Amino acid sequence: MRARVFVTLKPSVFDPQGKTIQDALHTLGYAGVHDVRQGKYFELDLAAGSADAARALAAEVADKLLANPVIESYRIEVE
Amino acid sequence: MRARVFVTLKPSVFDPQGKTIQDALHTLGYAGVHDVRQGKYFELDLAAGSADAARALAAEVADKLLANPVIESYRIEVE
Amino acid sequence: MKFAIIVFPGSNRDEDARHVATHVLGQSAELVYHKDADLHGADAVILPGGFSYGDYLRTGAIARFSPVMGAVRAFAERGGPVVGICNGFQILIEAGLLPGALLRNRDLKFVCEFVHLRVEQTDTPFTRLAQPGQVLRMPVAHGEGNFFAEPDVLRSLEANRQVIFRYTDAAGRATDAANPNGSVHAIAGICNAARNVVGLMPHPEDACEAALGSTDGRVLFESIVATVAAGAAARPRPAVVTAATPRV
Amino acid sequence: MSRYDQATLERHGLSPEEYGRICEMLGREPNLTELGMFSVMWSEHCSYKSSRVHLRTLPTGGPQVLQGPGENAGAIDIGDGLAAVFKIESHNHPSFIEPYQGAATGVGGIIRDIFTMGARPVALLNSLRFGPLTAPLARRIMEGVVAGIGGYGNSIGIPTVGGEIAFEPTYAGNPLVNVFCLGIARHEEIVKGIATGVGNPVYYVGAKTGRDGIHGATMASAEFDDKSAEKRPAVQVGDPFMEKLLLEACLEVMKSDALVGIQDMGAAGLTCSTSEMGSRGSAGIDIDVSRVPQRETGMTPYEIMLSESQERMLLVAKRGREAEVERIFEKWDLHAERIGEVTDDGLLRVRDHGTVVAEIPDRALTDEAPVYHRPMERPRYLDEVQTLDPSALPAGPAPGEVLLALLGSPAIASKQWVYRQYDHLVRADTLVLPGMGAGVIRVKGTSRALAMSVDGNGRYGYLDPYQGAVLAVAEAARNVACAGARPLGATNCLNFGNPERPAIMWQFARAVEGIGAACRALDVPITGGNVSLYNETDGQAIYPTPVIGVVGVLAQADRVLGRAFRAGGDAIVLLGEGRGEIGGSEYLKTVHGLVRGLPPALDLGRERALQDLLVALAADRLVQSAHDCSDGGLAVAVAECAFGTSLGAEIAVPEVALPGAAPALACAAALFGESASRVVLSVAPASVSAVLARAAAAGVPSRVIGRTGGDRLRMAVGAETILDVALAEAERVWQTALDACFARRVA
Ligand SMILES: Nc1ncnc2c1ncn2[C@@H]1O[C@H](COP(=O)(O)OP(=O)(O)O)[C@@H](O)[C@H]1O
Ligand SMILES: [Mg+2]
Repeated sequence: MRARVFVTLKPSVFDPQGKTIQDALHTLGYAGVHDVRQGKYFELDLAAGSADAARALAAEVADKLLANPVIESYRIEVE
Repeated sequence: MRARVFVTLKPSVFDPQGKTIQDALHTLGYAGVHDVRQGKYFELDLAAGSADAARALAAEVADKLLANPVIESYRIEVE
Repeated sequence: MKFAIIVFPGSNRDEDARHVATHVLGQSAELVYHKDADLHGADAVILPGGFSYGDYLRTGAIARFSPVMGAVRAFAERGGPVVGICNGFQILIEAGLLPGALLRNRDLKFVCEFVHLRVEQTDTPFTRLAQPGQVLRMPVAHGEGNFFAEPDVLRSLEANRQVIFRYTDAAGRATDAANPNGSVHAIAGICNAARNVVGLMPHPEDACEAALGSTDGRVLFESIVATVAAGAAARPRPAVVTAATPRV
Repeated sequence: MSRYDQATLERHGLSPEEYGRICEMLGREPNLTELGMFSVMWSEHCSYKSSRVHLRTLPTGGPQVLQGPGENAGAIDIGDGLAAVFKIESHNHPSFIEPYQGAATGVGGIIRDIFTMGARPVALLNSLRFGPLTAPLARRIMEGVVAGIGGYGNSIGIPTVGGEIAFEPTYAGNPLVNVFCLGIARHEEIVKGIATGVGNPVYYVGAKTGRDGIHGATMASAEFDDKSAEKRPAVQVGDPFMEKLLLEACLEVMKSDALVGIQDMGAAGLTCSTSEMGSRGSAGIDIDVSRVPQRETGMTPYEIMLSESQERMLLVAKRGREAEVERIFEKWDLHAERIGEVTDDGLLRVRDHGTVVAEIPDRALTDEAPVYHRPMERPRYLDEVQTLDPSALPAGPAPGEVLLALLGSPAIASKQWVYRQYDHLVRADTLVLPGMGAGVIRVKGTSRALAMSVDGNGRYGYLDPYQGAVLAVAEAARNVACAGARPLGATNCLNFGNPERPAIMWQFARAVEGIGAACRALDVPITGGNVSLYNETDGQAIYPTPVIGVVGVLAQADRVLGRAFRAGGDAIVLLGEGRGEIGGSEYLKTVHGLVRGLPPALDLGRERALQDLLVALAADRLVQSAHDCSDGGLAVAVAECAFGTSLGAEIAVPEVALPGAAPALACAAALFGESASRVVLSVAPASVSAVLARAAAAGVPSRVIGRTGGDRLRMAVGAETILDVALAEAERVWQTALDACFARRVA
């Protein structure tokens, strides 16, 4: 099964990459892009019997490794 | 409106980061994680009148700045 | 005395640290491979700079699971002096031995240059021979050294005098221009609540010989030697309870 | 009648004649896998078919040479039983297609070439050429290339201690990315890329093989055109972490004495490494591609043999020592896969699950690849561009303005924006920081230091390919000598256009002649290098750009010299003579918008005397600093010596004769002309007479032209002070110019 994990910086954490992209977009004339936040995206190919099992495994892996809870939060989607 | 852009390496392009994470997970005992691919994830806050307009703007921005078309492809979701 | 210098896959300033420990300080040092679960009787531990696991995912994120980290943690809990330099600092943070996080540099670029640091606290095994307020010149070389902590964590770090080094100009003023990476409060290095675990982004090990442009890093390594000689490292220290809850 | 149509052969870059030769060598028609293998090995990139006859003329010998061209890298003796192993390589085309990854994998490739030889890589340099930074594309390429070089070198922990960058419109659609790596080994530790010993196991280790880079080698040998977009999937992603593991594991295996030979898989991948190792050892190699670790499913033998996946090594171990070798790789989390063995039949035999799918004499792919004597013709443009009539030039702006304009031109401006992104200090050996002259590292465990420099000037090459090459060798060696090091050996990267055009081939041949003459005269034999041809966009070739890397040794590391002034009140001494040569100069380009004239003259005998003198003066501690005059001439050189020191300078130089020119132009020529073989020294007052006497004895012109100190740069030609600017202002212009180019984008 496939799980997707989206890791984003918590809102309180400064995001230098998002900020730089936003500035660059404004320079390029995209004033309509109000805010940009950059995160990480993982596609996991999992051995799991059910969507729930896949979600649980992905969450465990995200807690353990993929996200740093001090600065990041994550969201999981299972296909 | 909010658009999400997922940027991933094209399937044929080697993803050393995903590979290294996968190896680490195996070492940690997660044999059930068969494959990991890492990508980038952007949340854009856009001024757009419709979902279609938001999608078009996000695509333009992705083409221009967020994705490197030589090695990456992207997907957009509009909320 | 004997230093243990931990070699993770991707460590690259391990030899620099060993060179200082042995050739500059005349002490003994052993490179301890990360798969080793034992510190071989070392008196102090250095987690060196580099790109452990390529710094893929997040700096230090994978290295913290190495077998040797159990021994490092136990050594730290016994009060042994542990210092993480650059990638070593990042690993200590990911391992929860130090609070906060290290984000990408403000301008998103790797930065290698000489900077100035002000020594804020001298009651750590790494700074005991330095003068309070002393300004040291040494290089930084990193892409992710932008120290961040949530406001409450930051407050407790300051309140408990856990900020050990700040980026300043040569005159000791913490200006924006003197901050190479955007670190909050110009923080260049911190210690844990028990004060025996120190992490910093700059590289004192590359600033210990006149031929390399600065000898200011020596005082930090000499402090460790003095600490060990004083037997302080062996004595358990009272744990200080703080608001900073390190990640485990 | 061939089993392949014209289009298939063309796609493989093979001419009908070449195909005929292949059939002759095999005694049959090749199958498709074999055709692919010939295609990559006979590509210009791998076979050097156009350049070989010329490269043969280069001086490659000398008592200091431990390994000349032909191996993965050259080696010279640096004393104390140690060798410096070094080479330069280009990654131009990949860096245009994907700047970050192209440059990063270029660095990865050259590092592998060095540790393949048993040497620990300890320093990197790079030589870069881009279009003018006024164009967004040029900025994007440069930003990506610099980040890519840093991204790879920083991660693996090898300091990038120097390099050079120039900007010309000719490189806008074809940037040059030449990377140099140097390693150190004990003499007896040098390992070769050789396969011997029937039955010895052949191992594959490193990253898994994917479809990336297939046809990469042929791509590098084809001109760019609008269709190059279609080849884009050929981009490879570098994995410096994998390479760091490979580096440590390979060096450990080499120490074990269980190894026969080793080679990296670069261009032409498995095909190149197997056939080259076999032919060097006069042996055969028998491998089974089904045992090659694969990243993708369904790969054909053709794809596996041609893949250019990065971070892979091929090695031959001693039979019976397999377990030892495998254990070392396991320690570093690498898995060494046994894919075949050495045979005695001189054949490269490729199997797939046991079935033979290709069988080619390995020499047919390597030594017996075609060699061409391509037609040559002196290009017609030369007559036109070599003429320069000074009397037709306007006087130009005031010298003070000229100096500031030159200091603010990206070619001359501080490169800190670049090298700040490179870890130039890791390993704790860097004695001279980037931007201060040659890169200098100490050799731990000895009293020695190594100095190295890469140089080349495309404008000079364009105006006179022979002279451009001579000047490049001389400048690289002079930079090394300015650090106080004796130049001992050289490597070269030859960046040219399409060799099938006689004018380009003529440029190439002349440049090689120039390199040969200069290397002979300066006693810096060529120990290796790289040729990059087909550097063209839409039929327009780049300036002929030979880039030379020179390596030298300082017996006493503590005698090393930098370019910066050290004390106020020191004498400024000029070695060599200014003749007001402005042909091809930065002055002529920046101020008058011209790339014309003849490059500066150079007397190789005098150049040699100058360099010998520099080494002796440094060894005897007679000078405080040394800096050669190059882009921007004497005025820029003096300004650069002052930067970072808070010490100004006051100099006066003689007038030069520039027939027909306005007097103001002649003055400018005296300050900004680029006459070769000149060095600016600062000398403590007590040593001045000794320095002048030593110079006189060596036959090197010398004179005190001024003194250090004050807060201005003041320059006189003849009796008249014609330039007087505040040091702080000059330094600000120089220091901020490059940052400003890149700030423009976001601001
Ligand atoms: N310009 C040159 N001058 C001298 N030797 C050269 C030159 N170009 C290439 N060589 C030599 O030819 C051999 C093959 O070079 P190359 O194909 O670049 O090696 P590889 O691809 O294995 O790194 C090397 O030994 C190299 O040093
Ligand atoms: Mg090679």
